Amino acid sequence: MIIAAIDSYLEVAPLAWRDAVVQWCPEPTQWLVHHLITIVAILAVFGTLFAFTPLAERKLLGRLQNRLGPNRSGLPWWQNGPKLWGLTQPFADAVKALTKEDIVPAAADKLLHFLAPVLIVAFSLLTFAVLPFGRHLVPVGLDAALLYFFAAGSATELAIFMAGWASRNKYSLLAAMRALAQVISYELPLILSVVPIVLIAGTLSLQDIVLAQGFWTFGFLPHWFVFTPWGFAGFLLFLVSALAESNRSPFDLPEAESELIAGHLTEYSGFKYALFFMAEYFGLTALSGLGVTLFLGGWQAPCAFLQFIPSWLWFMGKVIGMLLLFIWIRGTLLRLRIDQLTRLAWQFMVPLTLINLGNAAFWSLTAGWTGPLQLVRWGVSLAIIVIPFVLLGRRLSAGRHPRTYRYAAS
Amino acid sequence: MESLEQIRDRLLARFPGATVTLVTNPGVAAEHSLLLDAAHGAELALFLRDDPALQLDYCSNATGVDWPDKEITDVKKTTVPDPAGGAPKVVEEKTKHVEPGCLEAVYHLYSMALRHGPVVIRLRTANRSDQVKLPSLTPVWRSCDFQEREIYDLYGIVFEGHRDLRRLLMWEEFKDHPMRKDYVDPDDYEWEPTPHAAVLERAKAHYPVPPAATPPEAPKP
Amino acid sequence: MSVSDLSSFTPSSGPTVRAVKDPFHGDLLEVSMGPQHPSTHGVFRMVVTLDGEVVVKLKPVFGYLHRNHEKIAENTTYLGSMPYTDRLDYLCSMTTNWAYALAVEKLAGQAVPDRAQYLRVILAEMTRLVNHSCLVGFLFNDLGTSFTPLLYAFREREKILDLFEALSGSRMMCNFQRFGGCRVDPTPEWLAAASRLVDNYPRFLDEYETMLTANEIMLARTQGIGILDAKLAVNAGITGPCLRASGYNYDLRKVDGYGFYPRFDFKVPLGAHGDTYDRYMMRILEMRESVKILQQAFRDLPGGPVMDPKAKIRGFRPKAGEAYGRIESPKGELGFYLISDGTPNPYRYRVRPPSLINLTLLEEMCLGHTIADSVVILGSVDIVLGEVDR
Amino acid sequence: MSELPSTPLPAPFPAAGNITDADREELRRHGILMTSLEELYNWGRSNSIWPLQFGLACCAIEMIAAATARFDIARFGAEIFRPSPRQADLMIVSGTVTKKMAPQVVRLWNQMPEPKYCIAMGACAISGGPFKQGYNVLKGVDRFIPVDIYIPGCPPRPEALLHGLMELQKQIKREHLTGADAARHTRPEVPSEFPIPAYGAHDLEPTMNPAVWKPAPPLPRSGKA
Amino acid sequence: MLGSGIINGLIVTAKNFVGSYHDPKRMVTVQYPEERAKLPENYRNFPFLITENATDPMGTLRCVACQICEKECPPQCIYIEKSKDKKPDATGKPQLYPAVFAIDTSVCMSCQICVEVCPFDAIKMDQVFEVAATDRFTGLLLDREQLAKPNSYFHEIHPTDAAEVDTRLATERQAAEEKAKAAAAAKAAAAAKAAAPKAAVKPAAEGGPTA
Repeated sequence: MIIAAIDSYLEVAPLAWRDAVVQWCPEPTQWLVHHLITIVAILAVFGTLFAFTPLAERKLLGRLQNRLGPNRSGLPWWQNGPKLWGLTQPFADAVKALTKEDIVPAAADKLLHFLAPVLIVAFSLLTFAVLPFGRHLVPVGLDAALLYFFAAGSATELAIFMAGWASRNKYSLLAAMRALAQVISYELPLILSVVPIVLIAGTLSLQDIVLAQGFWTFGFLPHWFVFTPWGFAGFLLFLVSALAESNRSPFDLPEAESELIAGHLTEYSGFKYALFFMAEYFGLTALSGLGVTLFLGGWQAPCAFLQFIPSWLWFMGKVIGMLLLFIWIRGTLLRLRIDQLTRLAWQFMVPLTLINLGNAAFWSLTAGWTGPLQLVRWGVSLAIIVIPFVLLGRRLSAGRHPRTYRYAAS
Repeated sequence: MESLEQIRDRLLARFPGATVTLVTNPGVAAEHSLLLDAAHGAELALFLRDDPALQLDYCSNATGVDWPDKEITDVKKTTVPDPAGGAPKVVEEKTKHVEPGCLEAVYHLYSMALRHGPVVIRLRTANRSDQVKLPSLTPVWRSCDFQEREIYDLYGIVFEGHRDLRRLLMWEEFKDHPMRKDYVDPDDYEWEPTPHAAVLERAKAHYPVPPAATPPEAPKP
Repeated sequence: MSVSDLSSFTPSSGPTVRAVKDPFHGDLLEVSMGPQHPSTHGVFRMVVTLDGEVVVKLKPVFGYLHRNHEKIAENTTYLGSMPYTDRLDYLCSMTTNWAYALAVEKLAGQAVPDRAQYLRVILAEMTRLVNHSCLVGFLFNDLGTSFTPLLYAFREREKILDLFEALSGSRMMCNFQRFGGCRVDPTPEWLAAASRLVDNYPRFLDEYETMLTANEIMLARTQGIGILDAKLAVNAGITGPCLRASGYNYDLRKVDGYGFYPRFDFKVPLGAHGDTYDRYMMRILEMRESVKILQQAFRDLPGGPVMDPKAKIRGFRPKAGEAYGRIESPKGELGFYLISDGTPNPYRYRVRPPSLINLTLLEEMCLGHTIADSVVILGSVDIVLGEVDR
Repeated sequence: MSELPSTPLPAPFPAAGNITDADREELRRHGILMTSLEELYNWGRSNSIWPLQFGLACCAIEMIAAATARFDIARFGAEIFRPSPRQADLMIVSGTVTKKMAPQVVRLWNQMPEPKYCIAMGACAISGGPFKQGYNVLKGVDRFIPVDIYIPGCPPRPEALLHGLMELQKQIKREHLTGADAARHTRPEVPSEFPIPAYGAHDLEPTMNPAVWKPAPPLPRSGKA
Repeated sequence: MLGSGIINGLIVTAKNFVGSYHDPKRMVTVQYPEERAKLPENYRNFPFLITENATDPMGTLRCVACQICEKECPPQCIYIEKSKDKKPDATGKPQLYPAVFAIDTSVCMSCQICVEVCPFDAIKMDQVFEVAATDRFTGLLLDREQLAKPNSYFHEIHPTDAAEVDTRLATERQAAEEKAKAAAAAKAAAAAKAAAPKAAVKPAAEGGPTA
């Protein structure tokens, strides 16, 4: 009983705190304070998450590579104090970035060069407005939240193009062109991969989509969309598209360190560079949040009896899990080439997402099948997606396979 | 593989106008070489590459060697009969002459197909100053491409028929040919902490003039 | 391969370049990659002309690490050049040492004891392991991994370097070979540790291959990219794994049989396509053969001195003459051409650098591929700038 | 032996120690706020030294080795090797600087934003090292750009590079933002960009930058033949 | 199937990640400067000079200023000036000593050739590598006083080599002493004979190892 009380309090705690502050303010400013607190809260939470994601990335990559990663930063003002496992590393980086000289190349387009990092952060932050962080925590409860998310999210690529164009650097220009090709190619599979969700859930509101996943079979098998054949396929397709949209390895072509120095970032120094860095991780976090919302049950607990843990903790946990998955992929994979990247999008991802849409339609039509028919439903649905996957995959990798070699004895 | 003498004879038979000389190597390795004349160098090389018995399809190494002008003292001994009827006298007459130096391009050829080699061929320029042209063997063996550019850069041999004869290692504005024996490197010496021999001599020019009075620490035991 | 089709081949005709201004395609973009670029393996520079992302012209520019090795060696004694050879190909100092020692021994007619010959094979093959695993790591870096394969390769490299350090005193600059043998005799503990390491090496290779050889992106990025024709390769003097990846069987360990290589049972892997993937696989397969050679060498290592007692360290003056000694270094044929005039310093000292000559066909290999592929092709050729520019 | 003149050199390899109490007192005199700011600032910069991904020769391999698992320069927060000079704080000159390369090195240094530091790693970068007498070898990178830490060795072990990095961290932690001994980057009159030498017919022109290069005072020696 | 290679790769890196927590083979970082890997005995960095007696380092340098290392040093980083007088060395023989002995560690390439050519075992390779300095000349140009290190230090860093050298030197010393004794005896005998004073002209102890 007490647990339930604490739980229900924790669930609404952020809202309650906000309301307490808002009530304390004079009446005419209440709406403003209400929104400001929301914005500040989002910035604070995800800002902190942003601070630690690169650290986690550096540590995790270190572990993948059999080393430790940053662990010696310690504290300022306490020279020989504890090293704190390097947890203060992001703050050292921030101090350094803030105090670094800002160089604008003489030949650069000064205005665009300045605007690009500002815009990219702004656009990537806008997407957070519609994500349902918890049962009661939805900053803006738009009905067409999904559309808004994609509209705001794809604007970041424009900022990348601005950065590449404004820098007047050949590498930056190449990167800008790559970024455009990449975003145009992957916008389509990204959106198509989430259309099945809209089809099944029957809504564009993210909160309603989460609510549609809030059931459990026997109390511990969650009805998340990822646990259906079409949902799983959709999740994988979404994951690949999200990697491409956020320019992460193996699709980090605009940055392509080994080819284009630092791509569109080549001419950015100091805090402007940090802003790009920030935007990359904000974008990644937002896409993880969307993936979690759409496929992994959002803020829903995986088992019914785990619901006592506040929903926003579940959401954050799942987002962090997704981020770690992205980092793991980055630590393993190599980069595609630009033509292969676009070919993958148009010849593989788009057909598969379309087929998956049909698959979802089938799933939705056969919602009434029960008993042994349920098995048929699963089998057919699996076949609908696996067979095209194998066939398209074969076509995509035609003629490329590990080889055997001959030896000369002399 | 045939001996170098046989190859020479075959070359001479095939190209009657050419001169091919056998240069013996006195060392332990006894890798003798063939000196080809510059005028026929390219044809001779092509023959060496395409001859079915030789098939020297692979030019492993191409390099330059600088042979500076040498002052040679000849000692000429003449026996002068003593007019007085005594024992004939040996008169030594010393004459000095300058043996003109040359720049030399050396190629080490192997056959990958028949797995034999090396056949060493050499080409010499007429002198070291103005007549430094040699035929390029890059059209015969592509592997000479960068190596001939390097020889041009470091020794100053001009290879005629090379498709892209630019300096390879030094910058374009550079004027000298630093691998020549008489090259003097630029004077960027200063006070050297641990100099000796030639370096000390070069560095000394940059030492401050020692004060006339004995410095307090100068006298070394 | 017949010779007649070689003579019809005209290497002087350069690659075709779309130089005309084509209103349909717009202008060409000239990009100077290097000398400071993450993927040029040092201070190599390529002036690349791009049509979109496609390379239509590529001019390599050398000399940014030209540190006058040959000139310095002509002013130094024969022994004094030995530590400089470490710095030629600084990833594999043991083989460069050996190549130089081999050339001087040929020049001076110096014999080498059996144990030293075996030791040289052991160290050269361990160097091959180091070089190839590092190369593969760097290649994957060029392909866009976040250093992970490189760091796995360097993890293994450290183990071998520990052995080199315990034997010769330095991790990279071993300065180990002498004219007439080796400087230090390894202890039994060292040999046991080395043998253990070699026995465990295939496990690392297996893990490495599981991780990347069958990776779909890897296959897509390397197969059919940078194809090198065998005939052209022979004419251009390409040697080592690059040549063998094109299917031409020419390995100096077999051809010249220098050292004690004829005593070992090993095979030479050959590619069929001559593309980047074949060049990568040649390295992996050669490492597996190297492990076999090493196991035989540890088994058969004879006793005795490691240095010819008649060999001279100081006051070494070979008879006047010249010699060209060459070995199969991990990068290709590494040769030393020495002319002695009987003085303590060589009259002419020349290094035949495999890295430089293997770059002869870089432009041909890169044309028509994208800029992303050209860095990978460069990576698969395996160059070390210390040797390219000397 | 006592009659031999004592050497003008200080103790071997003077180690740059931690902040001493005297230093702290000095800091206090600047005022506690300034000191705190200074310490925060110095802490941030010293723990986030991103080197330029820039290898010249043999030492570059040991520099890479310092970033690998055994030595792990990441522990110091310095594993982010930035390929673009715009984002780098530290230039590790790792290897022989040839005369052909020198203009590029100076250009890269000019492209780096302040505050920037330079480590000359290895004999060649310090003085030309074993290749000192070569016609195309610059006798030390400090003829054109200011060097903060010299790490001798040929090549230095990766641990030696880590040691050099720690020395640099200590040096950064001792810097002041104001006062007579303020750090180089805080003083506008101190140049941050240097003239780039041009390729000449025989040598670089000029062969050194007198604003940067201070040749050593010759030691009293008898000067043998 | 498409993707299997990628998944295999992910499994390998995951194995390494998990292994980094429990398997020392997959967590190879040595946390310098707190932890240090043991340097092998053969490790060499810069040369140092051996003195016999730590209390009088300049008086007991083994170096006799023969300048062989200076000549053989490939990068020419050694500078020696001979003394004008002679001092008795360990065997009591009068020898020259280096009045100036400088090594420029900013040029030294750690090749060990000076050690190999030294006939007196006077120069050996040190193992100190933490030598970063802020000044190129005052920090990196080492003179006699900075280079001299006692024989006990040599034993500490290269025990095998040092033991060998000590045995060899001991035998040489013994041989020299015996020779000196024999010579002295001969001299005494000669003096006793009081004839042919020229026999004593040749100093007996000059047959030691020279270049």
